[in-house]
Amino acid sequence: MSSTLKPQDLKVVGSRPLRPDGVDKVTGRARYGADVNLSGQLIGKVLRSPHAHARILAIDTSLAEALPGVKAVVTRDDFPDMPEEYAAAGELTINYRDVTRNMMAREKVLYDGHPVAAVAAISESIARQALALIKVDYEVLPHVIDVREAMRPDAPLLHEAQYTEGISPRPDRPSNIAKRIEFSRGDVAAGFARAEVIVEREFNTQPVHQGYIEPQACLASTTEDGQAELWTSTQGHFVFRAQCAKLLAMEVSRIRVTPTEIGGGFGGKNNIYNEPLAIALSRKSHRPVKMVMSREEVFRATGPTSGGNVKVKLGATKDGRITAAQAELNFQAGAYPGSSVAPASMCAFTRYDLDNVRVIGHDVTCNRPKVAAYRAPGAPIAAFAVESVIDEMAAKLAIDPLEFRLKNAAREGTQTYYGPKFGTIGYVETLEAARAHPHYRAPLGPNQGRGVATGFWFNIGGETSASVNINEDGTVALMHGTLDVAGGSRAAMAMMVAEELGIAYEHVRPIVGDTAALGFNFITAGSRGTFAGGMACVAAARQAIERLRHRVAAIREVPVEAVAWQDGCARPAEGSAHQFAPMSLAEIGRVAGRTGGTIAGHAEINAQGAGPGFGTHIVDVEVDRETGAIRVLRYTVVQDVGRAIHPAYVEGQLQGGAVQGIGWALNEEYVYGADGVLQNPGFLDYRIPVASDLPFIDTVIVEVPNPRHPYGVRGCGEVPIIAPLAAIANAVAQAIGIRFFDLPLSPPRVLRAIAEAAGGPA
Amino acid sequence: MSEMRYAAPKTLAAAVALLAGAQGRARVLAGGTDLLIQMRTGRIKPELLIDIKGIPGMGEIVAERGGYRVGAAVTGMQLIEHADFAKRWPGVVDGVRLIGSIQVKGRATLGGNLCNASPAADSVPALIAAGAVACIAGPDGAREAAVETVVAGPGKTSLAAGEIVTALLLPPRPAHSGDAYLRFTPRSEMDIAVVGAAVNLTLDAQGICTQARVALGAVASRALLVPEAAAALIGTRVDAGALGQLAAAARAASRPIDDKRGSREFRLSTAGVMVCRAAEIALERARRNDG
Amino acid sequence: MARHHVKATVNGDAVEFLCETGQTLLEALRDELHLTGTKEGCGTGDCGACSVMLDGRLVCSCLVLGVEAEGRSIETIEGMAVGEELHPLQQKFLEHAALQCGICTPGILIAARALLERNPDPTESEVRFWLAGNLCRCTGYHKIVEAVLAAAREMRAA
Amino acid sequence: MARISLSSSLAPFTGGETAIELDVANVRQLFAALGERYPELASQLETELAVAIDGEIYQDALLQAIADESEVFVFPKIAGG
Repeated sequence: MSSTLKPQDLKVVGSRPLRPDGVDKVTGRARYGADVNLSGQLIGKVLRSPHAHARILAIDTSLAEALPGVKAVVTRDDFPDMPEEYAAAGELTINYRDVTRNMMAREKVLYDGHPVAAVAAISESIARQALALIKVDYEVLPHVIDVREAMRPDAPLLHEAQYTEGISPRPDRPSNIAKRIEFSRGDVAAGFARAEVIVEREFNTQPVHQGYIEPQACLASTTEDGQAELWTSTQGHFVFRAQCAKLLAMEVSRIRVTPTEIGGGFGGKNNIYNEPLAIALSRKSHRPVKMVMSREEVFRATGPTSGGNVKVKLGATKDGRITAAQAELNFQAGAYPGSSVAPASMCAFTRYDLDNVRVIGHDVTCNRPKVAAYRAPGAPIAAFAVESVIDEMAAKLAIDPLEFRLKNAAREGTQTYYGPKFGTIGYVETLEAARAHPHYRAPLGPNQGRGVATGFWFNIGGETSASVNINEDGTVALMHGTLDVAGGSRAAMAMMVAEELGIAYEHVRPIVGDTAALGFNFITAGSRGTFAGGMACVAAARQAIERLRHRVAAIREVPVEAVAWQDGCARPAEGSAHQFAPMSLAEIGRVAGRTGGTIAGHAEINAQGAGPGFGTHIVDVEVDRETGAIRVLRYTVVQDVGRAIHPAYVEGQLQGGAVQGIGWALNEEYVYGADGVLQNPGFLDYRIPVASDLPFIDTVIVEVPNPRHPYGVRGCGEVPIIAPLAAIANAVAQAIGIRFFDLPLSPPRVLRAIAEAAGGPA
Repeated sequence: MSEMRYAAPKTLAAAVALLAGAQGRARVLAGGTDLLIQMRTGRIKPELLIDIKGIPGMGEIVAERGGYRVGAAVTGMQLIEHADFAKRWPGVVDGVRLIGSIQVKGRATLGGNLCNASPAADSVPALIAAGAVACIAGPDGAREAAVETVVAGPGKTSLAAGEIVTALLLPPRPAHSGDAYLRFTPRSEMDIAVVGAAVNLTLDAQGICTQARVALGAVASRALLVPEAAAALIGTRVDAGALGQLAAAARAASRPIDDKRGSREFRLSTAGVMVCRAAEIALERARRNDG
Repeated sequence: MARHHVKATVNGDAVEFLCETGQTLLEALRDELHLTGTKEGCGTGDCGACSVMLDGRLVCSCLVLGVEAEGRSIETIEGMAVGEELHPLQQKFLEHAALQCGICTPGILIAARALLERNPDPTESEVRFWLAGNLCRCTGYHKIVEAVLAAAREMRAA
Repeated sequence: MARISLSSSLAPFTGGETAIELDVANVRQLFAALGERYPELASQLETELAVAIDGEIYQDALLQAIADESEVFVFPKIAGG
């Protein structure tokens, strides 16, 4: 499908109607994971490891099972072991051997919070008492939290049989380094030899949590004939079904997953946690089992994103042309391999047109929760390092930082170092829009500084299904299977379908179908929702239109070529000899049943042709030199989204993503004690931004349409979180003349640096 | 595990009797904003909760002895909304304003903030600087104690078995007095104080500081009254020189720890900064306040 | 376990429920009274998703015991719209795209209404500080603050 | 013959080879040919790799046609949060 329509042709796309899920959400009607209940349901709770690393010697559940009100207990023994088997499931390829162990520990616990048993009881308090009665004998082992320490040859090993992949010949000693990847292009050594200025720096970032406000919650109900129903808060109900079927050795057809409203995900709800446990407990107890995580469980046991150690070396000529770029990215994967180091390595320098590049990535296991995706997984970590060095290089060359980026910017036809040549992209357009923005020239006060940084994300397509059913009154029931994870894609899809059919948005009612209602859909991730979902909905609408034309041709007894679809009506085609009275969608709907049956359009696609997204951010900060406190004074996000189907919801993505990046830059971090136990598993000490920390976030939507999408959509959800880390660090550097290489920029760190720069202890 | 009971006595005597009778297995429930969290995390497992909010006077703010009697179960929002109290003791209100969110302040009480005995409690340094006195009732009758003597250490008070804090007494206020409380937190709201500083001072007609009390929070195992810091202000115009002495005295008195909320060195340096900024606000308020 | 029999008023209706001493008002509302519009985000008073009015005071229902509700009056999100009529805040949140996932929305609406009842003309800064106890991870607060200010304008004009 | 470029990240599995010419008509045939030529790569092919054919990225598109003289780039699959 290619982009044919111009903005001026559009009636619905580009407008700002109200979201179909809105009224339910402002009245408290909307049902989230924890809001679903069944009669007779039990409450399930998980016993978690108090140790960062330990061998499980024995688990005794007899006392818990004997407690009145306890209906089922499950441990590792209730789940089949899984061999090494890789599958695409969400952010990255997963290995079922690891997935089943992360769901329920087998030989060892690998992090504080690792599940070791689960119970189902008639009340929450009884379930809690039951957990206290389960005896687990541990042999506590030395642990490792920090990625650099985990890479040392003498570090405690999480996986005795893990040999670093991607090195030939295969190493002879096991290692916490699960994988080494390398991307290179050209001759880096020659590039650095030609460089007149070289900047080389090392950066560290902390793991941060997606911080969705709704803890994971699910409800499972199984039957004696082996069927299971699951209600859960997820970014991908089809992928959850596939994983539950695998881990529980069930046929896919026996599991029906109904997605609830999701209270935020950002990548953190791509992966199963309690779902298979709830089904297993329900199978054992013959009762529905509801499992809701506490906030503490969310922090201790669900995926943060990686912390990273990144080394960057950049060379340039005095006139501002980059001659060579090199980086090493070392990412925490947590307890099991599979961090986002690969995509991070692939987009580290991809905003630039470079002849000589070398990027090495290491995926490193350590005693933390297995990382999960978080909005442009890995890219913010890489961009923090690279965009900081780009900024420092521009300063050394005395070139305006946007100008320096423009001199080296990737454009259409630029050969990336990870794969394809770029098609139509809008990076330069975002840089120019930022340079032209009044914010970029506004005056600054003392201790204030301005920083810029840019971000790139690939965006993806993937498997997507949709149905467009023409109702008997001419209204439309739209069912799609790519979840609306709250960005407003339900509205966007209804808008595209209304545009195609030439009817009002209000006449299209979109709903998300469960796993029994539609063909397979990939998770909502990679900024694919409106892109791929839209492609499927448009294809389904176009199929419906074809069927409408054929039906009208039959009713009016004219050849189908004589029937055109326009403004919600079947009309005589322009210049056709066959004239007939036009039929509106309502008229067709009314007679459809009596003229061959109801009319629908369907699409089951694997969307290709995703368009890369680029963004440029400008931020002003003020630093309190006496306390190290950083205040964000002004923030502007400029991003190419291809086309904004619903501009207000696109702005919401840009603002929300930027603020998540601000939290990452300033205060968010995990604090582990020497015992490897997480010390801040709550919103009091894991500090996400609050309303009073922030200014308004200005947005500039740039539209360089993606030629492969019928409306030019690229996707927009992930790019906005990439630039803030470096943009803020660059602004602080301008404000106080000190560059920071470690996040978060928390007041103690900033104050110490200020004191050291002044030549004294803080 | 024995089940937890709940009692809402209507008289102080009944409450004291219940508390004394429970041999330490009971907890007093006022606002509950700390207690419920400690129960949820399993840090405490009381067998009996004694809700004191129904006891007459516990939730009232009354003028008394030229100052105020603030019931132990008075909530943060009640105090913030009491226009005349806020005029007299803006620094105490500064402290109360910083206790959690609006939601938390709708429940959190002054008595609770004191008896929870957190070194970082925001209202406590301000109350100490104000010279507030705690009214205490117990099996052996009633007594009064300076607020700075009530907290013994993290989570520990000097209250005897069966004793309950019933009210806080704020003394009369001379003209040209002003107080202020400032704290440092990483975010603008919703954090626990990394450092808290309260200054209460009185000026004479010439603008010389005649009386002062300075208290610090989160820099030791409990909120500290720092006479040396007050001495740095008394007899001065609270000018740059005095503020320098004040900061030095505050840092000298601080015995902070390293924890997840801040390093020792950070607390030491920030204590000096916060106490000076608080003194400047208190000074401005004292100048404007003609009694 | 022996449970307390509690009588209270919720959104104007007399209600009764049973609860254990340790159960919170939030659990009573959601599990006993089946009013699931009030959400649990943290259970420790740090996120504000469980905000309700208790005798006219904005509180976190996760920090109130169910048994403490005896004889009290509670207002939740379910009581905010009057019949057909959405509260101006609810309407402005829709019009200004001030919600995404919506899990924080009930708590923010209850908190914002409490603000406008005592301060009909708040500044941007007053709105931000009043709502500091209500975490939102989706929106960056921009459109929420705009919607509250817009609702205040409309309510003043009405 | 299509001109096939392998991402440098695959070099450890191909004995360092990153540029070859293959006579393949679609992605499935491409993967089959690569699997035969580089056994160490076989396990990754269908689950972990994407291809760009004349600049267009395809993931999980085994039947996508590859024209003679096409420029094909093979690299790790991309997802997101």
